[in-house]
Amino acid sequence: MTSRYINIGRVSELARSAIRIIAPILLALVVGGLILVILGKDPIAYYWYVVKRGLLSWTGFQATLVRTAPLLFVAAGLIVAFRAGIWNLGVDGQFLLAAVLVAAVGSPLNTIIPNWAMICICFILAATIGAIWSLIPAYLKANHGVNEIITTLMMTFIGISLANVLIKIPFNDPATTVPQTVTLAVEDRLPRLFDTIIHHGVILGLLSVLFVHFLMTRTSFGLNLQVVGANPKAAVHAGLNVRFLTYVAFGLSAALAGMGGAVEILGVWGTVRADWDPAYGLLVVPLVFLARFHGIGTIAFVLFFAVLMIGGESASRRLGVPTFFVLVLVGLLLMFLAIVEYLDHRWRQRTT
Amino acid sequence: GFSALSSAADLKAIAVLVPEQGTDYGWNQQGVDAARAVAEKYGLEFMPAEGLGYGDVRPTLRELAEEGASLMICHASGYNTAGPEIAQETGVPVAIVDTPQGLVEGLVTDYTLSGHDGAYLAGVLAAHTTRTGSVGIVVSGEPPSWNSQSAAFAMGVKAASDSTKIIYAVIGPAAYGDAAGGRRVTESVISAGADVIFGQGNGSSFGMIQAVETTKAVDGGKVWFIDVIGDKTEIDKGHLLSSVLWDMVPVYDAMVSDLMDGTFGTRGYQIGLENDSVRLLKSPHIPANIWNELMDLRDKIISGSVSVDNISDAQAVRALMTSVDINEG
Amino acid sequence: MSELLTETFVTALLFGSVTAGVPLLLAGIGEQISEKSGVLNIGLEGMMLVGAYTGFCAAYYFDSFWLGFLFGGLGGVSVAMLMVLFCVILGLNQIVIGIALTLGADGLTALLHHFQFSRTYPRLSAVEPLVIPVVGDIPYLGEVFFHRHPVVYLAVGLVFFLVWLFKRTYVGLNLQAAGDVPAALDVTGVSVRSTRTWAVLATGFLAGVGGAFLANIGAGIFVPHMIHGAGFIGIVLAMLARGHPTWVLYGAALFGVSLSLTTALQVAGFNIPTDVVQMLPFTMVIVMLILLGRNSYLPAALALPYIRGER
Amino acid sequence: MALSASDSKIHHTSAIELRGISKFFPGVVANQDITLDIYAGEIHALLGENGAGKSTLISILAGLHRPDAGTIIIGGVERRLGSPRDSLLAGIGTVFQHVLLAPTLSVIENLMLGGSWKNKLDKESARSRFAELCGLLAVTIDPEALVGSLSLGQRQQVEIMRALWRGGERVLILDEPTSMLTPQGVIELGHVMKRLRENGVAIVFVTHKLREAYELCDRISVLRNGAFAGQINPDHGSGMGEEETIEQIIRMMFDKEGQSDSTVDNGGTNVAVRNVFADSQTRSISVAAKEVSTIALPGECGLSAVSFEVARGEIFGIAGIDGNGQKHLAEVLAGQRDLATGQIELDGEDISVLKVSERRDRGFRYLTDDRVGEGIVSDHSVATNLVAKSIGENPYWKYGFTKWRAIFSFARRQIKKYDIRTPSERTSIGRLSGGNIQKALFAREMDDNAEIVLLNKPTYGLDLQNIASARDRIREGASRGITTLLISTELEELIDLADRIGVMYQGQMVGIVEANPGSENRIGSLMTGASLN
Ligand SMILES: Nc1ncnc2c1ncn2[C@@H]1O[C@H](COP(=O)(O)OP(=O)(O)OP(=O)(O)O)[C@@H](O)[C@H]1O
Ligand SMILES: Nc1ncnc2c1ncn2[C@@H]1O[C@H](COP(=O)(O)OP(=O)(O)OP(=O)(O)O)[C@@H](O)[C@H]1O
Ligand SMILES: [Mg+2]
Ligand SMILES: [Mg+2]
Repeated sequence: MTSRYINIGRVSELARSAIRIIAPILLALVVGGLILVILGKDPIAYYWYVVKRGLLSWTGFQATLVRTAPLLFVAAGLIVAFRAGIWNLGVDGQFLLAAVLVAAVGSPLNTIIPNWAMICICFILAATIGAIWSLIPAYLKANHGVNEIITTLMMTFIGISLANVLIKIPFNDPATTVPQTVTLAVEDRLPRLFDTIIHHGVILGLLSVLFVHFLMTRTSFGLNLQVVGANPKAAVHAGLNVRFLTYVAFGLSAALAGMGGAVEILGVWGTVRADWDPAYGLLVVPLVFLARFHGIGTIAFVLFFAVLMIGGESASRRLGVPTFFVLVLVGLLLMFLAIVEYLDHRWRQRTT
Repeated sequence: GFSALSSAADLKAIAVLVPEQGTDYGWNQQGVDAARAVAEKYGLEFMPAEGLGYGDVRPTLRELAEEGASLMICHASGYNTAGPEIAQETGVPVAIVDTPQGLVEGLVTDYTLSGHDGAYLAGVLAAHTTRTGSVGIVVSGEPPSWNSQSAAFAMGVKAASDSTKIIYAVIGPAAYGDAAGGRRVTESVISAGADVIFGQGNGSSFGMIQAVETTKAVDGGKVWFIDVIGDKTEIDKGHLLSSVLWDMVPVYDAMVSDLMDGTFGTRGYQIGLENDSVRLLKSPHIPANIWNELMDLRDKIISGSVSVDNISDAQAVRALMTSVDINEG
Repeated sequence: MSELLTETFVTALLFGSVTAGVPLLLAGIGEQISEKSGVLNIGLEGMMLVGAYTGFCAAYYFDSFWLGFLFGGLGGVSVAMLMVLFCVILGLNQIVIGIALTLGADGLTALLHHFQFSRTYPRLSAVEPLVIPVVGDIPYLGEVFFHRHPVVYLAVGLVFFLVWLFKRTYVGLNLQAAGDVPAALDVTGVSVRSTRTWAVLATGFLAGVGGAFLANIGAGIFVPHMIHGAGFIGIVLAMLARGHPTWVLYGAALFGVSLSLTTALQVAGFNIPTDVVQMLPFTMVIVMLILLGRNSYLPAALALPYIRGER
Repeated sequence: MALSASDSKIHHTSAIELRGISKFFPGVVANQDITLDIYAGEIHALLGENGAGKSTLISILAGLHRPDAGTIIIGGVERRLGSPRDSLLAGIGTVFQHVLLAPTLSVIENLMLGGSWKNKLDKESARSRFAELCGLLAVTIDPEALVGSLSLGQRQQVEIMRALWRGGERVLILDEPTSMLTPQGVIELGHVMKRLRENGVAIVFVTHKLREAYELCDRISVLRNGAFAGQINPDHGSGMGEEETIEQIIRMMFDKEGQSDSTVDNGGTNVAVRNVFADSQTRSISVAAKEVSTIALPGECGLSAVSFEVARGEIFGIAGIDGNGQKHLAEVLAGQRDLATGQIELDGEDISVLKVSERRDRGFRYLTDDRVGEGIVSDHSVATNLVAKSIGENPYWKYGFTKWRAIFSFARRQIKKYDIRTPSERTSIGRLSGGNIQKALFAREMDDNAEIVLLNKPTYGLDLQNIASARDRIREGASRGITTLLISTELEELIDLADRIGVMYQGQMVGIVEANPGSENRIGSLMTGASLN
């Protein structure tokens, strides 16, 4: 190009971004630490317990990995939607309903067909339920341009209530006094890796994120979705079938969220209790944004926050800090990480 | 690993897991305090795990097991799937609630707490106290333990005076912490005529109390509140007529001793009037004569001459309420 | 049941609906302001929570509902300031910050409650209503609508004030332009930043007052997590209203009524699970959307940070 | 040059003095040490090729960008233009290259924007003000119409009104204001500018039409590669005729001798008018519109029974004042809009129901005039945008897998071939200069498989060298047998390129005229509907 197009080297990009990541996290921890000090607790001890339990101790680390499984599926779903410019904030409803149906059919099926078949069917079922639950928002967006933030939020509210109705009436297990579905026996759940408590769902979760990352960044289908997401008018102009793609993006996203529900039930719970709503979406949505929809980044963030959840619970218990503090810490970290994202983004812009 | 535990020496620590902080003058607090008391009694280490919420407690259970808990009390109906699983996995004895059929020798025991006998007494008390001829039941949700008490309360009311109306209202799903909802619903119930409110619900019960304190009964008079599980006398403003107190110390105590005798998991545990693990709170607002009558009734129940059936099914509970009769008629 | 549904009872029900509706109304119109200016404020729930906490503290310690609302508003504003700093000034991702603020506020208020109130659970006395003469005597409605704390009248008045503000003032024009094509506002010499700042602060204040109302008048006490999703309902209402404050009013009314409908049905003895009734309002809205199928107007630059000169 | 500038200062008072202004963007030096005086009461043309840095300089004057170096002196005192407000307060009014209006606000509301929020909205006085400005610019626009419903040309006029509305009492800056205007509109604008000049307003005028610059402007400054390349005073150009002057400008702009005739002379006097029209009957009809009508939303201009036929290899011009149905016509032909009645034929086959992609497969190409709106995905890379219309097709996709390497190298080739000025093929296209975006779009449509190309204002925003090359490509394509439909508001261009010209007026094709220099007036009267009444 012309002489005036300067070439800025990638010099020490790693170092820079490393600092960019570390500094704000430290800041967040310092602020959190101050709160602990005010509560008269020892911040260092607290953080040490968090790391020790969530990361360093083998059993704790297993717990962390297990916790990531549903988060990863939800994240995968969100990556698809967000890259396609669809703000699917309804993953929780899709997740929960799928979970309920999986729990309801899981153990009955297991009595009539082999375990592996039951598991496959449950995943397919979960995906289908999730997709179905995204149908109305998809229709309203594709055909009437109704903003999906509203509709997906509402479908989640409805979904949570509906899940309760299902659990309390049709799927209620008469054997238990508390309203919950039948329970899938431990040995019939997702097989575990070797003799750990880590079930295969964790691996599936990782794969699902990597898969959608590849799908969205390395295939024509993904690029089509991205174009639709970035500028629908341009998509129409380029001759893309925007409606169809919208349905597909919604369906895929919700299906993955639903499979997240399946993994949580088949891997950990074996049953769903009335009024259960882990609301993983609320945590994963910001993480996916922070990773700028990048698969690897998302995995890293999910792992980080899983450590925090598992470790934080333990640390709070040991130091007698109310568990609410973990929420505060999560909030702080998200905020400061948002600053990381921002600085990093600006810097990238300056270099490309 | 339960034979290893069959002598007192091997008992080291008791852990108790509760969904909210043990400061609610109710379910969580009673559980934590009782476990602490028992731990002290036997000189055991006490491992409280509060505010775990209703999510997955398996990680916490595993960790407690690792840290050498000899008994893990899962003090929430939400934990009674996870509890036994981890007991099997780790071999550490676990106690769960509301699952009488779930006993496993040496590993899993159950304590199904229901203050229904006490609630029956409360119902009688309410029937004697009401001026308007209507009493109300407000619950935050419909778990079995709530239900059985609602039913018993209703039966008590009817037993004392058949004409008394019983107004039943659930705040809403998962409304355990919905104080505003508690107040709103209670106010409606009061203005539907009730002047005695039997309230069950954790955070939301403070909303109910608030309503009772700030709303006049339809006759312009004072509204009374009957609480459950905990003793809110400390924070009462003169409306706390009574409370169906639950005392879990005897239950946990029995568990520990069974653990020592190696009989753990062979029987479930209840609370009841006989050992005062269920009892009515005697507030100064209860006239002596009524109190004596209640105490007689208590003895009859203990002796079995009066029996209160334990109804825990939501539909059955609603069937007992006045409004439904009217509906059917 | 007929004998149960007395005037007092029906009145109490409707009274309850209004009480339940007002926080949604305040939060909803608040959200609408910042959305008009292009800021999608997902932190509404957090602002309400903090408002509920600070509002309750003020009302309790100063023993004044008015101060309660004032400090509730300020509590909301304090959260809104973070939103302004991060999203309007730095231009960080609004959804991330919004959720972060909500989670953080949830934890923090619960924490404060734990150390401050969890042994005493202080409660406020009943609020003294300001009875509007004449209309206050109308059977049923009189008490429901006109035996109220003045803040209720203000909240409703605010709706119509906003209608006027949006349509007839520069502030309204600026808000709309800022949410639509910020650059178009910027080049006319009006700072997009301060437009959005003021909008978000206004949102914070209203959400805070809404939270305070929920705590002080709705419950009369503060307990953790007490907002219970009202903030998210507020967001939905604001978006559904497509820029019409009056629609938020209708929406809030709908929700209020549906809430006490639950109670009414139970007290009347209809055996409908509460969950089903809870689904009603949203289901109604969805059905309406499908039937009317009008595409929802949302500001073009909603949730997009504005950086001057950015290409 | 510098000399002429300094000595002329003696008898001119400077409205604005730029001293060593520089502006750097990621990977680009947009302005480099620019020193320039703008005198009060002059019309000062700012010329330069696409990407030369004109808009950037203007953004700096408008307070949208802070210069990285240099100072700005206004009325003798150094001023810091930190925000658009500062610039307005300094008496600078600006018309931006890409229209900046709020589509959901009405015209009048857009014009009122910017009053202090403390004052009350006074629509009445605003309307009267609006009326007189309409008179001044000789335009008729409904003040209550939503800007979103206006044609780009009308929007540009609103934009000009806004610049006159407030600010601009010292300096009025117009960045390619005529790009979307009709000849008539340009003339009116010229009158306005002259009148303002009489009142001592300094006017900075960016255009790519050298003749405009020559006729209107007192002085002409040229930017090249972001730096000041020189200055000319047409009137002082003692003895230097128009052609010479333009020669000299071109030399400055491109740092080379103006080569082919068409490069120098974009004045439409190109004699080589190909006359395929005569024998076009004998040739096969490539595209035909039959009684095509569309449904128009309020504010739009639909089509009513438009019919025409275009022979293979013919260049069919479509003239008309902007907003007379060209948009609908283009979209209907491209398949982006359903037609209400009538049909469209491709090689005699009815394609009315075919989708955009299907028409594309048949070799149909559509270059939109809504560059930023629907042309590009602005935060995706130049490379992605270059292939955006052929996603999934070989050779850049195999079995649906993207071969980014291939795409990037293809992009690099296109960038070279079409001389798109960008730091790299990975730069997000939105950051390119207006003209360079246009080049990229042009490159995307003019691929080898194109058989029918529909070009909507293909050269708007291009500098004349690019215009020249674009026109050459169009001609060359036609000679290869590509059927070309050329929508333009510039008669000169149409007459230069087209074989026949259909004239649009209020959604109808009011006439089809053979294109030769003589037919200008005929077309002009058709465009204004004069010939109808
Ligand atoms: N005190 C305020 N209350 C409400 N909105 C305000 C306030 N101050 C500013 N705004 C909003 O911010 C926008 C931009 O602020 P800005 O400072 O540019 O206002 P302005 O029009 O310049 O008035 P002034 O400069 O006199 O304050 C205003 O148009 C208004 O919408
Ligand atoms: N905000 C920006 N970010 C990055 N690069 C920019 C930005 N604005 C301008 N540029 C770059 O600066 C250079 C000059 O752009 P500018 O728009 O000033 O050219 P121009 O003379 O107006 O061209 P045209 O005649 O096509 O409008 C271009 O290479 C463009 O890519
Ligand atoms: Mg100002
Ligand atoms: Mg330009």
